[in-house]
Amino acid sequence: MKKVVLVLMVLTILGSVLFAQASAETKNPVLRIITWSGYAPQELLDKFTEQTGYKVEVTLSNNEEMISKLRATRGGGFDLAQPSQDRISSVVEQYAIYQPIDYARINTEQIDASLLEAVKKNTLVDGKSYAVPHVYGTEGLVVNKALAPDVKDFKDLLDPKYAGRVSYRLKRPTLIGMGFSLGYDPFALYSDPVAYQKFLDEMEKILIAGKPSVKTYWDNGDQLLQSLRSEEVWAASAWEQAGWKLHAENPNIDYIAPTSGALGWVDTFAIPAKSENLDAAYAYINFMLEPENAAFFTNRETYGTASKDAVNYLDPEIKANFTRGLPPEVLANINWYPTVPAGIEEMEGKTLDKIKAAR
Amino acid sequence: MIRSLPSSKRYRGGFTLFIVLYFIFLFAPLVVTMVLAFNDSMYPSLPWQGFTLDWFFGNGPEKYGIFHDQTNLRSLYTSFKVALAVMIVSTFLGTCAAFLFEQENFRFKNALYFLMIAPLVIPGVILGISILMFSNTIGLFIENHMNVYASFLGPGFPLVVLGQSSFISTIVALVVSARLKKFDHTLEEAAYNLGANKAEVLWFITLKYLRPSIIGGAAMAFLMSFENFNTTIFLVGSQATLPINMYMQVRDGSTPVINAISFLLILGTSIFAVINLSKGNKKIL
Amino acid sequence: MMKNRRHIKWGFLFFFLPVVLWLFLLIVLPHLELLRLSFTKANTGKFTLDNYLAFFNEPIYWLTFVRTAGYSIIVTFIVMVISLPVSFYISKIVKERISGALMILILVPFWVSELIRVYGWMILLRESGILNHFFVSIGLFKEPVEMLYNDITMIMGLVYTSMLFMVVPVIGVMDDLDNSLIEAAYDLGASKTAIWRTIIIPHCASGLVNGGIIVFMLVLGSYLTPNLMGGKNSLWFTEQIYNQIILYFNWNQGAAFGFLLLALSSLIIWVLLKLTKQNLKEVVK
Amino acid sequence: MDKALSVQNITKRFGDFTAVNQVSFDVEDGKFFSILGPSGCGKTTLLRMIAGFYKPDSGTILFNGKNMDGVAPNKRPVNLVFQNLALFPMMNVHENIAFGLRRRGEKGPGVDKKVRELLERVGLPESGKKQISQLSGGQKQRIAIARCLIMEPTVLLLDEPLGALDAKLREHMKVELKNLQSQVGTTFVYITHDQSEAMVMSDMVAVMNNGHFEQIGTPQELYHKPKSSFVAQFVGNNNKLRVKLHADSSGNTIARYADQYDFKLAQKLETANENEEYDLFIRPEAVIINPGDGRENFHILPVDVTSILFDGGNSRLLVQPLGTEEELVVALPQTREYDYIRSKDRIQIGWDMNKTVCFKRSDWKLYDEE
Repeated sequence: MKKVVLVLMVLTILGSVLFAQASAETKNPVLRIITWSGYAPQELLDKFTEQTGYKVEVTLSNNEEMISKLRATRGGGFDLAQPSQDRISSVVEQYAIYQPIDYARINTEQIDASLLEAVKKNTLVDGKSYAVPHVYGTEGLVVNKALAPDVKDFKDLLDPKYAGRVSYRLKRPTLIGMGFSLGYDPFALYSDPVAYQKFLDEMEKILIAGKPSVKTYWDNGDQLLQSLRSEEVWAASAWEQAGWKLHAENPNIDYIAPTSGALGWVDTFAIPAKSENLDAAYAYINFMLEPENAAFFTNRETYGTASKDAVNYLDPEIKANFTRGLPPEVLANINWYPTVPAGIEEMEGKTLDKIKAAR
Repeated sequence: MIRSLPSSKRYRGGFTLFIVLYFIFLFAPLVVTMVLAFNDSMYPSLPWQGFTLDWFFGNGPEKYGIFHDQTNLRSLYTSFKVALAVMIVSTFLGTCAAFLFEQENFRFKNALYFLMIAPLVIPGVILGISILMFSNTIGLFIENHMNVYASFLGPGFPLVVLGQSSFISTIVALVVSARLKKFDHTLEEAAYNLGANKAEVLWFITLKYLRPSIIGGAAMAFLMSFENFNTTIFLVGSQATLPINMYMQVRDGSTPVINAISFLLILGTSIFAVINLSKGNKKIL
Repeated sequence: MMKNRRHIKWGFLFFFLPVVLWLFLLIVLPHLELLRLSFTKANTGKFTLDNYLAFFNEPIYWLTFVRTAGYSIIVTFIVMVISLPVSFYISKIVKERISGALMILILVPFWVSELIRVYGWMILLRESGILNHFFVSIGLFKEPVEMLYNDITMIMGLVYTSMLFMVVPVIGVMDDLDNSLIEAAYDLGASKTAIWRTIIIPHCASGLVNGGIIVFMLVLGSYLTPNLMGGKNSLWFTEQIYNQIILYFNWNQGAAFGFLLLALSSLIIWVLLKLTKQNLKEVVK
Repeated sequence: MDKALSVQNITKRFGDFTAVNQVSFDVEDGKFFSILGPSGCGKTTLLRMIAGFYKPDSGTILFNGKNMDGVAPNKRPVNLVFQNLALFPMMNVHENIAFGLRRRGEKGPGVDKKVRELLERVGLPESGKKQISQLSGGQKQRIAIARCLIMEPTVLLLDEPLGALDAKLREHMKVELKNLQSQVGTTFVYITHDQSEAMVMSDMVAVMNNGHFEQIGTPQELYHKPKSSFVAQFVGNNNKLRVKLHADSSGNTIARYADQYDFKLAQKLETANENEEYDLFIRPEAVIINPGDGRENFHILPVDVTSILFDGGNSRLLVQPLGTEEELVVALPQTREYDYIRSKDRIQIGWDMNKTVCFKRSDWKLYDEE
């Protein structure tokens, strides 16, 4: 009998302590970040904690989930987010989930000025900007040159020659990349829903027709890397990071910028509307953009950084990646994502569903 | 046919073979997952690159073993916290429900009983989204009318606990009811007759009798919460539970640290299972 | 029992209030909110039928829906067919000591998160996976074959993940089956098939229906397995709900889908119960 | 002398059904009192009212003169041995017995001592550590009684506690229970449907039927002087002859059996209607086989022997009176005197008219119960 009482008491105490802790944690000097996998390497977090005393809690996510989560919390629950720059202004207008950035608190001279200006311009809502650039990259092709030498552009992924050896994501970048490579300008059609729908219908037909070449529509990085590494897949649309990672293991595999232009994205720092730890958030932004730290990140993840002087700290083979994969003529040809107007994603979603379900 | 009846050798052999295959089917993926936790490779797949314990104890820079992987450790801790809280909440609710439906009579009892078993036939995804939307609506209302930000109504720890408890409580209730049904009420009367008051009867007789089923129900609640994905995915906030966190990792490219976690989980639950079952609770469900 | 009137009230309320709060706050109201949202227009909040019309006007949605339901029924049926002999073996054929051990073995894998199990299967089945290695090395296959990403694999995965919830209830009823019934039938000259058809399966009906409902619900509402193992053609309805809510931010459409799934699952279970002349209240016992 | 238990005009209804109807009785201190009746007669309801689990609709219950109205079951000086014993399976023997004392707030070595004493008294020392499931039926019985006796109740109620035991053990326990009662001197109120249990153990027996008491008396009184048809049939074995009454010229009451046999009765009964049906009762052991002629006040009946039931000291003949389809039971003394009787023989039986009792027919059947 006494045992039961004891156990129950322990449980109650434990329970209440845990609950108390759960609620207390929000007041702790903790910075809650929602970001992409790999964007917050453990070494940098440790260093940040050491320098500032703030502990960091990382939640892995992607653009869509970031928006959904923040929408459901009405901009709370996290202190810092890292959405892509094209996914900010429309959700700010719709759900008001971010707060404007106080650029006075940002150490702007360590940021690439043109990138900063572009991001400021793209995230402008009611005269205020909502983001600071952090990482940029491109989506192009990762090709096993020995097995699929002829893949040069997104449209080559539809080639029946490579039946069952091709993989791409069933997400909007695929629609847009294919669009560019087939001679459309999807971004120009954004403003005209009717025309955009027409474009999507075209893409639907083309991608359904191209289904036999697809091994699987990858939707996680693991899946993509494994199938390319094992040579189950010969060509895929993916980020340069995947290509470069694999290139280090197998020189046959590399990232190729499509002839119609790679798709360029910029991931940013944005502060949720109900961030509870602004000081830490700003400190973290400045910390991550310090050249040394930014270079550490790039060396690890191989993505480009918005930190101006990081290039001085890059490993030679990482630098080589950039000169090989993203030379100036490729950079000039990049199709940068403009802001996504509301409603477009739903149209795209329907098209993607139809493609997936089609036989 | 059965133990006591004769049957041909072929029949018996065939049957045994079927069962052996079944168990291979059951355990193959687990064994593979566990073995690959010791693969000295950066990827959780073949080929075998040699044996290593790095995915348990490695401390960077290349390989972060599970014991140094802050994100995974934190999500493990979160899962424990959630499971413990769900266990407490749903054991309490489930036991209350068992008493209510087995021992009391009231109007609309049948309707309420039906509501109680409804979560069994509601897909977890729908429980998740409906609770998310409901709490969001309330949260918006509070925010707009009272100008207070009710953070506990957004995705996060409290919502995960409530969401999981909403259906786990039903399961606990069924487990406890099953035993309460067999309870001989003259035991209560005997205790009254010997001078016990209502509280003493509840504590010394009824609850004591129910103890195995309450413990069993609590254990089930803990495990079900620990591995829940479908409901949690919609309700989780900044603190991801282990299954959610693992899903995110698999999605974005993982290392055999996933296998190491799986190894520990399989080991842990197996030990737990054996202890629980060897105590004679044959029926877990 | 002679009860003091006030005592009855207190005891009753102690059980009644938590249960009612649970059922209303976590089940009834959220689903009413879900229903309300499914009938309102995104952003404007006006009444609309569009969310439901979108479902019926768009073949892709209801095709996914039909597909999901169809596969769920197939999976449930396969699970039933496999579970019967397995439970029979455990409950009636092996010695009792072994049967306890087998029971533990059966339960262990299911206490490991669904994600880990699916992950294990992926390691086994992929083109560069272990089974392919094995088959190629023994010369069965000339070159590796992709076994993942098709409907059959997905069905197998779903069978795997939901197996337990059939085996346990069926073993439960099988244990209650008096051996002497089988002996009597055997003694009266019944063949094995006749014994199965006339004695064992009818006796197990309640367990089968019970397990069937749980398996069906789990499969219908599962997200991970179809998502990770399914092929390039396979879209599961829960995925649609997830996509609507998480990816396209269209909560109202998602709510309508959620409600349709709920209606569908209720309908199928209702039909199943009618067909087997069972009653939900009895079945969940 | 004090009345340990006094029940006055107690009534309990469940909806339209009256389970206990205006029952009154007193039990003297230290007596073994039994309530005997078929199942469904209301005896369990009565017992539960005494224990306090039911609240009577009317009437009062007094223990040692103290009114129990409104006193909760856990506050009454009475303990109940349940039909299924209701031993707590989650406690061992010692804890079971000590349960009541602990609820009363007793602590320390005193409790252990009392438990040990009581275990010894019921003949089960050393079994304190045993689990309930390790006990045999008879041992459980004794533990259940010990658990109540330790409370030193004014009255100990027993609800058919021997019901679950097998026949041999039941015989044994009857004696043991009676001895135990006289040893401890506690007042026992025992309910049962088994007349033999009631007769063997009790000082006083109340026969209950349809919610009321038919008769209260010592076992001997009930057996020899039943006051109703019900008691005559329920207590002990009895042959029942369906008769019609009329008065003869000298005013004697004559019972006519099977339209051909006339039996003069010792009782005088009102015979308003010649067709009114009566039952004449005669105990099997009062029947004499082949009595011969010339006895005074004696009834003679020719019968065919249908079968001989040999059962040692309890052997009987089944006989069929000539011209009827009925069957009577006759005790067959094993004195070897009647060894010549064979099945299908025609013999005569007879009995002293003072050994019969006659009651108006009541539509009550003994054997559709149980």
